[in-house]
Amino acid sequence: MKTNDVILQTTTKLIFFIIFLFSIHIFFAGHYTPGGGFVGGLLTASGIVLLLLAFDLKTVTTALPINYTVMTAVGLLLAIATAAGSIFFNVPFFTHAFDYFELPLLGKQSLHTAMLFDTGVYLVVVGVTMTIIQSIGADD
Amino acid sequence: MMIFYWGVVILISLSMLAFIYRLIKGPSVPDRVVALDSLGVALICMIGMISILAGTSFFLEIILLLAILAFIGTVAFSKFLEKGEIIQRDNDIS
Amino acid sequence: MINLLLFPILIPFLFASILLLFPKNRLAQRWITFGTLLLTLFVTFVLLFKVKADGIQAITLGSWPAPFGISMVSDMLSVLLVLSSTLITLIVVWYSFSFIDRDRESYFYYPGILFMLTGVNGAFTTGDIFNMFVFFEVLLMSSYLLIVLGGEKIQLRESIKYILVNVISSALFVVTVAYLYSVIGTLNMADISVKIAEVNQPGIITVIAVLFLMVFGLKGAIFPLYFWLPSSYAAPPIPVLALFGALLTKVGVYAIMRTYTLFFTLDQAFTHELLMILAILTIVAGSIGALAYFDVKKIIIYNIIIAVGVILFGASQMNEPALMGSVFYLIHDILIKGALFLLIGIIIAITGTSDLRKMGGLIKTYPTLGWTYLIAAFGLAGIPPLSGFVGKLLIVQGGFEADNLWGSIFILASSLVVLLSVIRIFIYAFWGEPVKVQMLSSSVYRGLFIPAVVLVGISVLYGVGSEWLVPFMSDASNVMLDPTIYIKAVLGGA
Amino acid sequence: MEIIMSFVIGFLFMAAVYLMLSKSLLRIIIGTGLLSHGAHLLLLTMGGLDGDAPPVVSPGVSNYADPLPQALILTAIVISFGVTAFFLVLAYRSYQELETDNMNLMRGTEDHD
Amino acid sequence: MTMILANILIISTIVFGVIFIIVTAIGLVRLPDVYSRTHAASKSATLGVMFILLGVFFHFWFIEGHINTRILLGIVFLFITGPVGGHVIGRSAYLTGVKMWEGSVKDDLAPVLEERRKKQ
Repeated sequence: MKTNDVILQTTTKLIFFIIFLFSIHIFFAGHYTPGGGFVGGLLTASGIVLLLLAFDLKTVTTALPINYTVMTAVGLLLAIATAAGSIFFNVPFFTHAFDYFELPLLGKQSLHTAMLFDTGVYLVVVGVTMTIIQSIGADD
Repeated sequence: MMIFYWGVVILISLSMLAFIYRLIKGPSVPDRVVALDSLGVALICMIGMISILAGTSFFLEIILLLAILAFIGTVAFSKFLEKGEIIQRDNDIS
Repeated sequence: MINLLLFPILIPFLFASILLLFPKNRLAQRWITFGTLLLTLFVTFVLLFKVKADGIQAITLGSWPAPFGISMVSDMLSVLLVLSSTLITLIVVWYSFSFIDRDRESYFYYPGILFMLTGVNGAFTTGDIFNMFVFFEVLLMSSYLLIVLGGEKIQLRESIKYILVNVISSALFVVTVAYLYSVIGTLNMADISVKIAEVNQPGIITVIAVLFLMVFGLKGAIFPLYFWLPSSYAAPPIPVLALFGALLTKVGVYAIMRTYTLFFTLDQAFTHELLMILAILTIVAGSIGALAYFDVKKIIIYNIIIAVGVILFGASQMNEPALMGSVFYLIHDILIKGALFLLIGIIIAITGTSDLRKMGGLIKTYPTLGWTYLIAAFGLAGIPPLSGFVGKLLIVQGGFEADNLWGSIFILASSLVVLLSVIRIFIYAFWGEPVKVQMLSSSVYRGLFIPAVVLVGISVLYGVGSEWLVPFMSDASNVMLDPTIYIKAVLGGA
Repeated sequence: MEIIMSFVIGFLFMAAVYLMLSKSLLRIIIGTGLLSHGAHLLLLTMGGLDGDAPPVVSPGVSNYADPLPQALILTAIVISFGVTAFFLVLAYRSYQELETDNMNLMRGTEDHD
Repeated sequence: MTMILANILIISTIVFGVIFIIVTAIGLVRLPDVYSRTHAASKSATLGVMFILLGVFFHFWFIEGHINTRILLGIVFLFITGPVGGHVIGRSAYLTGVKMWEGSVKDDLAPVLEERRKKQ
């Protein structure tokens, strides 16, 4: 029986963006305060899961045409490439660099190479989680 | 002031006990889902209180996180109960 | 290049990530993997000679001071193991070109192998006990992928067992690290060694030592904890089995050797005695299994367990010849087990069965295979001058020096059992009435046979050239005998 | 506080062992999840529970908790998350393939299959 | 003076919230069937947690002196999701056939479902 999910779907459209924004916030907050790539990635993945719950797999894959395996690989590469950047400066692996920037509206902010590493972690977490969820969930 | 906050924590814990009673007893599955949802809400209140008591704002991130997880859990449970599957392949066919 | 010792870990990891991008392009997958392994092998050789020339290489990640950051330490023992595991992986990948079917190849088989090599090399190189846990998990995760790849019924069933056992042992590992951290308050292995010596090893440390023995024993298959190994290892295809048999248990054995020679050196009367008894029981249990089965895979798998016992017996003696013999035997076992599994794989591919009673007469159709197998079998049993001989001799000598007469006699007796069990394969499979076999096409046969022969040849060279290898081995055993060398290299001149 | 934590950990381990000894594969997976939770909690407790504030150095906070156990737990949680997810996928596949999740029916040796 | 006013504001909002939480607890224990319990859980629990979070927000604003926008976002989030959660549970309970309390007076969904079943 086809059911009417209007209430859930309308809320989801709104909620998804709140979750996504919050995950981005958590991701950027992760350097000095709790948060980081793993939590941010999990939150983004849970946002996508909410989409999958409210709509269906077909709609979501048309809206977000992402190959999650490739996403995982890109994340791994980004993470290892950032960490391996230290090799070229002949300092121990994982040594990170940082600098301060004046950004409009936000004032003085610091930017670290560790953030690039975290971006890799974020992509890996989203990719792996969604791969697993799709392979379990989308099976008849 | 501290005594007041501790009193609030105790009251919330007591209500959590009531939710747990409903979670264990709750004759039907939706009853248990309702109790779980309310448990999540009570946990959020608890974290607010504890972050006041500990005097730190680091725990406040968890509030939104728990709210998100509780909502997704509720939706997933009820969708499973209603349709027998959590993620549908195609909404129009079934 | 202070990061040189990380290259054997980083190179496979980097290229494995790249390979994830195009799983369907089988040719690119093959050759990129092969090239990666060659590069890794080359880097490891460079590292080997650097360690030989300059002593232990150590680095602390992220420019932290030594006991606080994660240390990576490459001493002679670990670099030799990294070298042999890379070599084995290279040859197994070469063998896989002709053995592994199309579906597996295009479903992350090669990235799985490279990730596993990352984990194995990392576990050999790390100098931080929690980081060792992380690398263990890396190699276990990729081994889960490899063991289940293909999805046959028996694989699914056995991999559930395998994963369950390993999950439990990982949880135990975390528990052990927790106890260690609460008592010692540090995770750096060199620092742990210093601190344990300071507190003079009270009872709780001995408890932790036994817990470590349980954790690594589950992975390395020592006596009461080997129960999961034979049936689980029999499930995946032969190249995966060769990798598992040659490498995974050895990681557990390496971890036992490392912890028991670096941390728990003060209460040897209990811990090392226990290790010795368990090692002998392991040998006995493995011998029984090796003689009991008619399944070629099972026979060789039980020989893994025997070898684990022999190595650990050497490690438990804590004197120079025995430790040196352990290192010799460890590397010998990695090489020869890989070679035997590859040869067994050819036999199974030819006859189509792994049951000895259904084979026979292969010597008429495949004579070179038969004689190569015989050399490998003699090498496994330790017939001089082949590779097992020196290691076993030194272990037995160490046993006599430490007045463990009976243990040494068991080792010698186990050689006979090993010889008997592998010769049984030779007799059943190669002699006797010829059974009708399907002829492999000659290109496939060559693709399978040449890697195996290369590996057997390397193991023969390893045995014949052991005189030349003695300086390397004695470096390795010196570090184990005298932890202060290791500590000094990691923590600086203190 | 350590006493309470010890009881909680013991209870978690107890429940985990009970679940892992049952026949259903799903229960076994839940058991392994509980086991790793217990191990993580033990790691936290063994690091020492002193310190009221979170392990973040910020101005005016001197009594913060030891950050190392928390970092270790995060790593361990990530790993156990991955393993559990993989295990669940495997259980699902084997349920499809073998058409049972009862471990007794999955048993078998090389002799009879 | 402002301190006292701030404290009064904080305490009153938190007390308000706790009262609603306790009402939820009583409702969940005492109410007869799942549909009436979802009223307690979705409406009063949401209101309660919103008030408590508002109190926490005021506390951090007035006492500690920084505006924490995550709490406001959390309040908005709970305001949206709480009722939706209740709705979803109630619907799934109805469709899985959980019985209503015998004292219920009105069931508007039954004739609709009946009509739809006839159509198919």
